Amino acid sequence: MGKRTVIPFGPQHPVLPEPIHLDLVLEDEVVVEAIPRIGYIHRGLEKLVEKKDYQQYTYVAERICGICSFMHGMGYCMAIESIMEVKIPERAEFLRTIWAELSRLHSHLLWLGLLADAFGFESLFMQSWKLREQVLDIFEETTGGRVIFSVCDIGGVRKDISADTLKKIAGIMDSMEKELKEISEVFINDSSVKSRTKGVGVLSKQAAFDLGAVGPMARASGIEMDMRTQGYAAYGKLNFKPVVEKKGDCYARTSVRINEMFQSMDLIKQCIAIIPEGDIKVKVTGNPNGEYFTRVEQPRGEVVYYAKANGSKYLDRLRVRTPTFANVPALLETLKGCALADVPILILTIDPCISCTER
Amino acid sequence: MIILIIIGIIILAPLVGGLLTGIDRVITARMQGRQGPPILQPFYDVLKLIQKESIEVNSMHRFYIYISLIFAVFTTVILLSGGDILLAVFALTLGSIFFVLGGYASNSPYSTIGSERELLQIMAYEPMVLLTCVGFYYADKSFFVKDIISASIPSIVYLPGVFIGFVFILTFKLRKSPFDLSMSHHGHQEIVKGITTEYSGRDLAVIEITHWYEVVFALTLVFVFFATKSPISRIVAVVACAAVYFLEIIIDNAFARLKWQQALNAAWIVTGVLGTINLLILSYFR
Amino acid sequence: MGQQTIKMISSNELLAETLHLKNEGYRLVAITCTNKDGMELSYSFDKDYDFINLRFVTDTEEEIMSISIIYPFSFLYENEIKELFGVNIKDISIDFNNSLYKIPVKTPFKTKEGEK
Amino acid sequence: MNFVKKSPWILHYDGSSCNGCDIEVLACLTPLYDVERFGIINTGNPKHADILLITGSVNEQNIPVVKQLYEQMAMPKVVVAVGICATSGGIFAECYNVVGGVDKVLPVDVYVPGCAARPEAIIDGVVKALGILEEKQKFARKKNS
Amino acid sequence: MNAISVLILFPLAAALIIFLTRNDKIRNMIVRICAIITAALTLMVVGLYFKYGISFTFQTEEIIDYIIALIEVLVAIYIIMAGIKNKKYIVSIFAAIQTPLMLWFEFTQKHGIEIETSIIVDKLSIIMVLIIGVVGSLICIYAVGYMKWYHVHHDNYKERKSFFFSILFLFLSAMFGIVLSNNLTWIYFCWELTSLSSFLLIGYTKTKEAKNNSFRALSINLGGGLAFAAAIVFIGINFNTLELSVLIAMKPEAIVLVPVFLLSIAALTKSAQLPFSSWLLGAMVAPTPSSALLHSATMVKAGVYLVIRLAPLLGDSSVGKIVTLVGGVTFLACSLMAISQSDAKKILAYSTLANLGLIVICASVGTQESLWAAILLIIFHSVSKSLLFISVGSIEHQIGSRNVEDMDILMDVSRRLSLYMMIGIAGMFLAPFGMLISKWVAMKAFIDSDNILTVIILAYGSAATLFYWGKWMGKLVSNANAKGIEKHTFRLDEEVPIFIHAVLVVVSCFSFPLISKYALVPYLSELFGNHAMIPIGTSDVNIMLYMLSMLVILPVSFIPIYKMNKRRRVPVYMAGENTGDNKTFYGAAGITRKLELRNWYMDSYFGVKRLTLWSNIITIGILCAGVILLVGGLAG
Amino acid sequence: MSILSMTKTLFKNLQHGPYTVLYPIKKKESFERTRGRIAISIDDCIFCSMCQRRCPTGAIKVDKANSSWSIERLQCIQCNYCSEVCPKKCLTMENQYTSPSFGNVRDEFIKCMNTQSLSE
Repeated sequence: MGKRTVIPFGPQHPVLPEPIHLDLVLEDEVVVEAIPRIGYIHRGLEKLVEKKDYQQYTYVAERICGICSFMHGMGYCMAIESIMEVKIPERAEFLRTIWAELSRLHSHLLWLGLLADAFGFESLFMQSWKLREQVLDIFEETTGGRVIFSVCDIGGVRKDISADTLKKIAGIMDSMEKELKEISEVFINDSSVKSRTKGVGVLSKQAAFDLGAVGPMARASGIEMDMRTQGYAAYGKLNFKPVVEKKGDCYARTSVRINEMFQSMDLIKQCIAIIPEGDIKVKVTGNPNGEYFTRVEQPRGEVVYYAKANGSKYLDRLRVRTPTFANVPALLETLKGCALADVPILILTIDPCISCTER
Repeated sequence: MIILIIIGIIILAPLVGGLLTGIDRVITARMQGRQGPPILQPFYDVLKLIQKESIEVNSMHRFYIYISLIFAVFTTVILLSGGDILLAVFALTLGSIFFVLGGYASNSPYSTIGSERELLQIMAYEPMVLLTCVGFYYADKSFFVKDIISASIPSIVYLPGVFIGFVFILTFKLRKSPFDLSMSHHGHQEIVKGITTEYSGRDLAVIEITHWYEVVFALTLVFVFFATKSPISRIVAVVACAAVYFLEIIIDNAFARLKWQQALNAAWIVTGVLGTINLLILSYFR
Repeated sequence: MGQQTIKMISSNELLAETLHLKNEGYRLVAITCTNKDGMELSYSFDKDYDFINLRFVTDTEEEIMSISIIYPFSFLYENEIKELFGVNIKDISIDFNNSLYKIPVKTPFKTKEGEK
Repeated sequence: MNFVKKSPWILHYDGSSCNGCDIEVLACLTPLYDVERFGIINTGNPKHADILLITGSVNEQNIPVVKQLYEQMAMPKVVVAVGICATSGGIFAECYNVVGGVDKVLPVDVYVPGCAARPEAIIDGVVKALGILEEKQKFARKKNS
Repeated sequence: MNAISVLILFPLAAALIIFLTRNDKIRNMIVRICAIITAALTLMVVGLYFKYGISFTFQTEEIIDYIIALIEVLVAIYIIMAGIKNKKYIVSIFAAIQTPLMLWFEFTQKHGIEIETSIIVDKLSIIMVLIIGVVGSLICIYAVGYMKWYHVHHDNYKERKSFFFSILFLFLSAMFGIVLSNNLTWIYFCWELTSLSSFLLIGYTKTKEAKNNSFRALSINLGGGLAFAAAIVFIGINFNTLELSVLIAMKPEAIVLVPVFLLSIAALTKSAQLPFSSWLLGAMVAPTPSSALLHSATMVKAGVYLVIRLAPLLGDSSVGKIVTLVGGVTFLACSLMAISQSDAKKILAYSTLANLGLIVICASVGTQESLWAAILLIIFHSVSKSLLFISVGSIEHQIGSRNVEDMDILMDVSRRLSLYMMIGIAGMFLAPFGMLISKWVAMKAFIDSDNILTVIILAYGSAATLFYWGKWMGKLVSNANAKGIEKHTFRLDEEVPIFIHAVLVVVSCFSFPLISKYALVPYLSELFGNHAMIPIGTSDVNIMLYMLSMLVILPVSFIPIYKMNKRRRVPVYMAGENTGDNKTFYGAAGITRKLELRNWYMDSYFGVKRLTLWSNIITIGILCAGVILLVGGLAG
Repeated sequence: MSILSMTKTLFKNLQHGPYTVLYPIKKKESFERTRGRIAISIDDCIFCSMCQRRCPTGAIKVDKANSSWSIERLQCIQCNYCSEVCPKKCLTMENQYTSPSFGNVRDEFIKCMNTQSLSE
């Protein structure tokens, strides 16, 4: 008889916000083998392009994932706009950037909270989510939704942000920066937190590349890869550099995300400073015909939208390669040899979005 | 008379324990910037659990936690009626072992892992608990609580190191972060709810009440460190208990949960350093 | 936005081309299948934002070699395409045997709305 | 006294939701909404829970999971469907892998609409569920006596 | 005195008869009867001599000495031959040194040494006789049932049952000899006989492993024997006596400490203390009854018995400190190492080592309280441990494995066996049971004698003890269902001894105040010349008896509750993926997977290899320090 | 090494008091744009069915014959698309969200009569 424990982990499990299943093979508490099973959230929404027209599909795309809802909407709209060769107004580009960065901010704060929760630091979780509520308030004020914004549209955005509100947002960013510093101090310096993240789930630069990791996962391993540098939306007019760390462990990933939050705040302030006046939307008529790959940097990493249209109002094919899908192999790699107590941290460390992954 | 006292202890101890837990929850909530539940919430929880249906996974697993409760009560009675500390500790260990067996008996994955971790925790804190008893004996020449608290000098004067070590392992006993590996009071843990995963209704209420007794047990030991025969010291001791409890709440809220390796290392090293040095010095000057 | 090159190949060149790209230091970004006049498979690669697609058209009969020997993590994409489109991909390093998503409908993307 | 109302414990399961409602359910726990005021604890364990909160629609894979979780809860218990997907399937109702709302497999007691459901709505829903919980408790007692 | 000669000689005769009986059925009957008679004899001797004890010497002592010398020579020749045949020359060398040494002493130096009392029956030896007689005969009966299926399961071993049984009885006789003799040469002779029988029983299966292990056991024990022989020669030449009681009555001067140290070495080897412990672990290849009898309940106790006898000389002396330290290291290291084991017999072996270590500490500290604890430990340990061993033997029969991990189905296979097993384990470490009472007193004794280091060792060791017993118990209570396990009959021959053992474990706990009052306190009072006190207060004893009664009554009182309160039964929580039978779940790729729950072993912390290496180095260091101290003492 | 680095924040919170909005007692004020639920000023409606066609979830039913407009509250995803495409701008998004219910809610509005809601 071996000394190996075999247990199911998920789909319903308190540390998992989303259903995913792992067969964990343990020795004492060391994970020897972790075999995943997904499909609990698979809806088959790519197939919906045949039932919803390309305008309606914007709303479906937004609901691929409730966390980076805006990014999905934007990615989809950009793909269609590229096919239809629509040039959207500059103000819309900036507004999109602001919302996108706010989304990143909220997503990373959410992630920080969940990470804190994963290692049993409840008060830190509460602090992160308390901070996040401020971002959600901005969302609600500017778009009307806390989670799903429904502001991105093919041809621009549906709602404008007034100058007063923009100023207010800049103010909130300043005050948030202070509060974020306070909690990031704990994430970066507290020794009990460090003992749970340092050296956990190390992914070397080579491994990250070989496993096709994207986003903060890759950046924490020293791969400088950030789609925003390609200058879509208003990013070309902004001044920033991708955040890169070398160690490739959970600690590095935490610090990448924390620094990205500060970066996002900075980007938002830059946007507010130079946002031009003007229209927010151009009218889009006709049906798309052609194909295009859009690549957008989501909070979780690079997302690829592939749209193929045939001139009718229904698309031929929409394909979403989400960042979590690309990061799953890296996760499985890091799970091997970790401790059971690290499993939730490692699952979280890729910032999984299973509903994106399975669509 | 003795019987009346014993009955009094049996009834009052969980009330105090429950109230403390309630206060704990409120303070914790406030520290996190939340409103928090009513102070009597733990009692509501337990009463609700008693009213609910109890389901079981097999016929045996509930047996152990009832025994565990009985021994927790037993321990508290021994301690509060001035009995032998060492015997109380042994009885409590017996209770804990039965609790662990309850986890194993369900043969469910997370309970079993919880039991394993609980055993590890017991192994981690047991040396310090024993050394605390030894310390009392060194300081006051007796294992009996009634003798220790009627000494003229409080034991804390002789046992500062042991006291710190004891407060350290109290975190295990009170199931506070960073040492709440086996069963966290917070909802989200990789082993679900550890040993208690399979218990529901009345059985879960029993586990909660057992915990209340344990809280009282733990704080009584803190009390014993400070109490002497003068009444003022008794008040000081109660204040010290409150302070220690508050400290534990802060620690709970300011630490990530550690892994078993770290917990075991920390507990054994603290025991080895603080407990041993304190006792060595004490035995040298004796 | 960077370049978007689409390079048409034939299905039996796939492994050689992929290996070539791998040696050049490209990373596999995605494998996409589109059901239009047969199954159109696009393998997307990226190196420093340089985006290359290998594309060929096949049907559900033809056996396609898995590229999981070159890019091990391609098993997820390939399993998905196999399950949803019914493309016959063989020798996937971790083969879920059409139970990645465990869907009640068999190969839902194989038929198109209205063509049923 | 009926104490079920005073300490409802929740089991949250994510059917196949987009995460929108999930994070709103979690947001209920955080300082701004703090449902622990009502004695609500997110247990994550069916055996301890009184209320099953389901977000997202059900599909072939998670139907047995949902059923099992429901079975493993102790009486009295209620099911609250949170969000449009859980109540009707929502925008994904036409997808091939979506069976529909949760009421296709479990007796849903309270429906919380919204896409995503707002924390306030979720609190309202849980409070409504408490009433049902109390009813069920009374009913069970009557049956026993 | 006749009763005593009968007690020693009867098992010898029984061994001879059994060896010559070839028919299985008849032999089994004879074994049972002889065992019962042995037990009866034991009780009789205890009854006769309990109150006052006696000491006497035989008239025919010289003849006995010659017979002994003759047998010794024969044994030595046998061992030398066996050593040469199997290329284990170290054994031959040891035998070739010590026997001529003893013969030389016997025939040249011994004249003029008068032995006043060669047999002493006091409270301590009565307790030992009781343990040997009762536990030993029960194990002999058990062996009848055990050996029946042993050869059915292991048909590749040659059947030598008559040999096996006769060695068991031979051994009993030798053990009686050790604890009753006062004459050191006699003790030495019996000592060597036990080593020999241990060697023969370990090698019973004649496999390569068994052979190697048996020779290792023999060589280490002969090494100890050599020390013993040297001690005898030293005593005989220097003090002109061969009586143990005379030696003990001396003052702990440097010159006296030399033989004491040598005897302690002999005791440590017999009790398998580190660094001499490897033989006991190897001995686990022997059939379980012999492990129960020799390697836990009795033979290894001979070592600690000797230490207890020597206690007045150890006390504060340097040798005492050395022995305490060795015992302490053994206790701690073996308790920790037991955590990393999964083979039930290995766990029992490590636990035996640890507990022997504890007894050695208690005995060598040498205060009244600690000796009280040491003797109680011997009693409780013998009963509980042999219960555990024979239960494991039967479990192996029932479920076909003695791995602890496989015992999770035991509840299903045999509820009774698992109950016995639980009683045994509880007896080893839980609160109101014997071992813990003794540990408690030991602790108190260490504090009172200012041995703060041993207190700390005890604290850590007990914690580790808790862990491995706890997880084993956990496996026993877990309700995994045993489908497809072929159930075997639980023979009466096996069950009766197990049952009596279990009863003994509980009864001995209830009656320890009596044991203390009537045996220990008088013995210790006499030994220390003052009035000894029972170290535990009456109120505490009462509370403990309450606890014990609760543990007995509570399970019984639960039965009606179970009958009345029926509940809805649901499957265990498996994150929603249970297939419904509590054994399997839907795993990845839709495959049904078996749930497996295993204990922790924490090899990186408690791995045997590393710990053994370090603790061996430390103990060898301690012993070397002892030698240096002694030499220094002699010089100064 | 830094331990207890969270303490500062904890005490700050303790001193500040709870941040909680005591929801059922006190309400958090909603923003002007908050999307709660769709309302119709039925008198302006011309029953063009534009909203029904564009609604991504098919929650809206328009019956020209009976001049009724109805919405399944449990299907509406508050995307605001209907009110954007409405040629008469008679659909508006209210701030107040639909409250939870025990069953399916279908709000039906019939022209010429006052607003009336039926629950099935």
